Amino acid sequence: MDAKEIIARRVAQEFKDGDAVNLGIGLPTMVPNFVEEGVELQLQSENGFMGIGPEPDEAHVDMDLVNAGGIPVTVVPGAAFFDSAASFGIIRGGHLDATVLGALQVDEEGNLANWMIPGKLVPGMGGAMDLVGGAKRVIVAMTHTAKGSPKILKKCTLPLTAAKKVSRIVTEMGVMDVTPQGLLLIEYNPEYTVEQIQAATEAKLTVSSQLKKMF
Amino acid sequence: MDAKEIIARRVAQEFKDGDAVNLGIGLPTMVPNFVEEGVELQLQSENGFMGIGPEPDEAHVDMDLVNAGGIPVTVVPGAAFFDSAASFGIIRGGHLDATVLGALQVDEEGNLANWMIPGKLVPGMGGAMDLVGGAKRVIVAMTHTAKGSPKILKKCTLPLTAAKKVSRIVTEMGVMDVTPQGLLLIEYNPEYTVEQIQAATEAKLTVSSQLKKMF
Amino acid sequence: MDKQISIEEAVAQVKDGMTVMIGGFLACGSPHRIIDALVQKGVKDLTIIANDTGFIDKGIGKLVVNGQVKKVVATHIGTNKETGRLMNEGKMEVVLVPQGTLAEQIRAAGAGLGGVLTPIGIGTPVAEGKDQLVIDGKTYLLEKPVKADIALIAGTKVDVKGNVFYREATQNFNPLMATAADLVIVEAGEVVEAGGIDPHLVMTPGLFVDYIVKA
Amino acid sequence: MDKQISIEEAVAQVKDGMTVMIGGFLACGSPHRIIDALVQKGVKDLTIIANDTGFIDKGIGKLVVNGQVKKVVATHIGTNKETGRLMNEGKMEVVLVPQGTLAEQIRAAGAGLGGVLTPIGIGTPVAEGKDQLVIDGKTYLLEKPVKADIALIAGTKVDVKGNVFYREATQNFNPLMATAADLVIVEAGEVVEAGGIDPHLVMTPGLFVDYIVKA
Repeated sequence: MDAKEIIARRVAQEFKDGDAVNLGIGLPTMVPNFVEEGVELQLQSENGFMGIGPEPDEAHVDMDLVNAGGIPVTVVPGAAFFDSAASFGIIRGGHLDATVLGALQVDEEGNLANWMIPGKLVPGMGGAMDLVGGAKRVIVAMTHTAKGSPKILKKCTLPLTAAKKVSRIVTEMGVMDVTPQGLLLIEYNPEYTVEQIQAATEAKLTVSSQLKKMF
Repeated sequence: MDAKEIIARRVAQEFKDGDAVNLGIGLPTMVPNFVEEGVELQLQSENGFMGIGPEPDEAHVDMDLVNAGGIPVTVVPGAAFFDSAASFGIIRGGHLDATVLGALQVDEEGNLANWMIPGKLVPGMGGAMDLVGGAKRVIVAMTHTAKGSPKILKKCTLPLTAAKKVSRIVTEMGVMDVTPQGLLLIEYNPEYTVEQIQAATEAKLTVSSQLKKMF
Repeated sequence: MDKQISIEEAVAQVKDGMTVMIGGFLACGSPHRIIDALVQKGVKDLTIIANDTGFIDKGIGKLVVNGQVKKVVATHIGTNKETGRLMNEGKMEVVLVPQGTLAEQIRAAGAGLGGVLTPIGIGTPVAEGKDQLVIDGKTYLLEKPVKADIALIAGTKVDVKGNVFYREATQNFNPLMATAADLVIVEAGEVVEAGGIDPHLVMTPGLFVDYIVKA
Repeated sequence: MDKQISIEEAVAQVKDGMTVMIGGFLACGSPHRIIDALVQKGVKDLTIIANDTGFIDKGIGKLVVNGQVKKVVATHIGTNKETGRLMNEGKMEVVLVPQGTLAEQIRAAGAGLGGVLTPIGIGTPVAEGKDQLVIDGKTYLLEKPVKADIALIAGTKVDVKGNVFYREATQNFNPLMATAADLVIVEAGEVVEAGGIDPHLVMTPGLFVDYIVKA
């Protein structure tokens, strides 16, 4: 099981039946493959619908029906189409149970940076600022480090996507909650020791008294 | 021809084909009966649609389709239904070419009062404040006096519906425009003399050099 | 995730003293069965937010007549003499709001916005005691978001996921209220399976709806 | 009141230096035929307001690649490398806006509101230089309305009155932009008679649309 699959599998456990969720581009879109039997998520596509279904086979590609990454999808029975103002009313208004996004950096205060590297890469925030600012829970799903460098920092150095909004961080090494006292390691991947996880993390990790294995 | 019909006939001349118009309850709803051949108005019902059609006969009454006065109506081909926010987006956003409303009082500055008589009658403003504030043109359509008392005043004494928004006043006696210099009488009903019209009006009327007959 | 409940379960959610939004426009598009059950149950001291107070024998008016309402926030009360009488006798508080403003205030609450900046009401009693902002040379009133403990709405057709289709003019405030309350109950003219409503015709996405009651 | 014009007449409306809104999300729901004609015509110094700048060979991106754009207001430019290059070389101004904010700014302009009070962007570069208001203890950014000289939108089905139906995810910014420009041109996948669209499926009422061009 590669890192991405570990992360997606673990994030999939965060949800209960009926949760309304927006999944960021990339790794987060793998999450629905791993939700348990009986849990049906209401997946939002911020470009304008609730009820994302599986990707279509080539014969059923419909370019009027793409997700926020521009990739053709389908909708499940009971979907709903709407415009961008309604879509972000859902997001900003706190009607999503959770959003799952990747990050360039996240820090011990729950700050998140994932939309630009000044002078280098400026793709824009798209819907990320609204999603992080508006969803009831913000789950960061990412590999623990980037080319060996920590992404979980004491303080983000890149321009923020939103301040103090991250609830939980899921990586291939473990699961960390953002608390008023900083980051709390609540689960770990038994392939790593707590010391190894801390070594890959710039922020100080407090180890939960109920620490358990991710799997 | 009674006073109301005179007024409605004259107001009907204000429009060109395709104009989007909201007609207040009462007298204004008579206007469409008098628009000339070839002029089709887009009539808004602020409770949620464009394209009001004629009243249905009894067999076709549908209580899901009522106008803002709660009276069953029909819709024309090419109508559109929407919610109250969209409806007042149209109104407040300046997308109506005109609104036609009655008034308790109107004054020489274009102020309008038509929603309450303190301590006596307080029906509420409904959509009137938005309509008067938002429409491109506000046409007051009313009888010139109330039981002999002037309704066209130097200054409204009742709480305002909106300040300085009235464009034109149409009564059974004449047609007056609100200008920076006060009220300009541009048309008169030949059944009255200009002196009689002024006598029935508290505000000073300036007589247009192009004064003409209403009919 | 079955959202269907009985009428008894529905009215049990409404407790004395709660703030309750009720959809409809002059009783068109109101949840009549729930209103009748609330009258029967006798829950009291309610604050009602609605376009109007209907009629003495129809719609929201029944709650007013039955003395169950402490306060009304509405745009128009003229069709229910009892509302005016209780207001004038000081037995019920009435706050009158321009219709477009009330629609936006409810929308703002649902969409996570801090308020509404509207030109409507400037120079009228509506502006009294409220902050005004000058933006690019034009003056706007700051109107605060309006939310409720419960929204009671009515839909023509509702699927089991809570997606709602409103027919003709029954939409009005219903879709807005569905976004702005802690708990949302829809009275359904018809309940259908997921997929039973064309996703283009869904006017309230199911994620906003907590419970469904058959009308 | 025939709103249908030729593609030549449509692009003739777009003049050098104009501010132009263009609908679509990653080229889904964009007016492709009008864009291509604008590229051919070579109109220049445009300010483009759109969700994104599409791709180098598809959608709005073609105008960027062809050097016709002076300034872009968008939420995301990552799918068109040319936008980033021109920005970094100082040859084109780019203003990045959170997606929900841009949607509300356009809606506010169309709905006659003075601005948008949003919590999104606080603590990020988006907030720099903008007014902040504290309302009931929470801080909001004041984002100004966004309007344009022309909106170029795309609809799946349009009736001769200008009523527009958007299929699936093609809605996105199109209905918002239709409310916020001095002139609105819709590129119609199909043009039908008045009454050819179910009034419940009209997502842009015809009064917003000035001209129709067949795709």
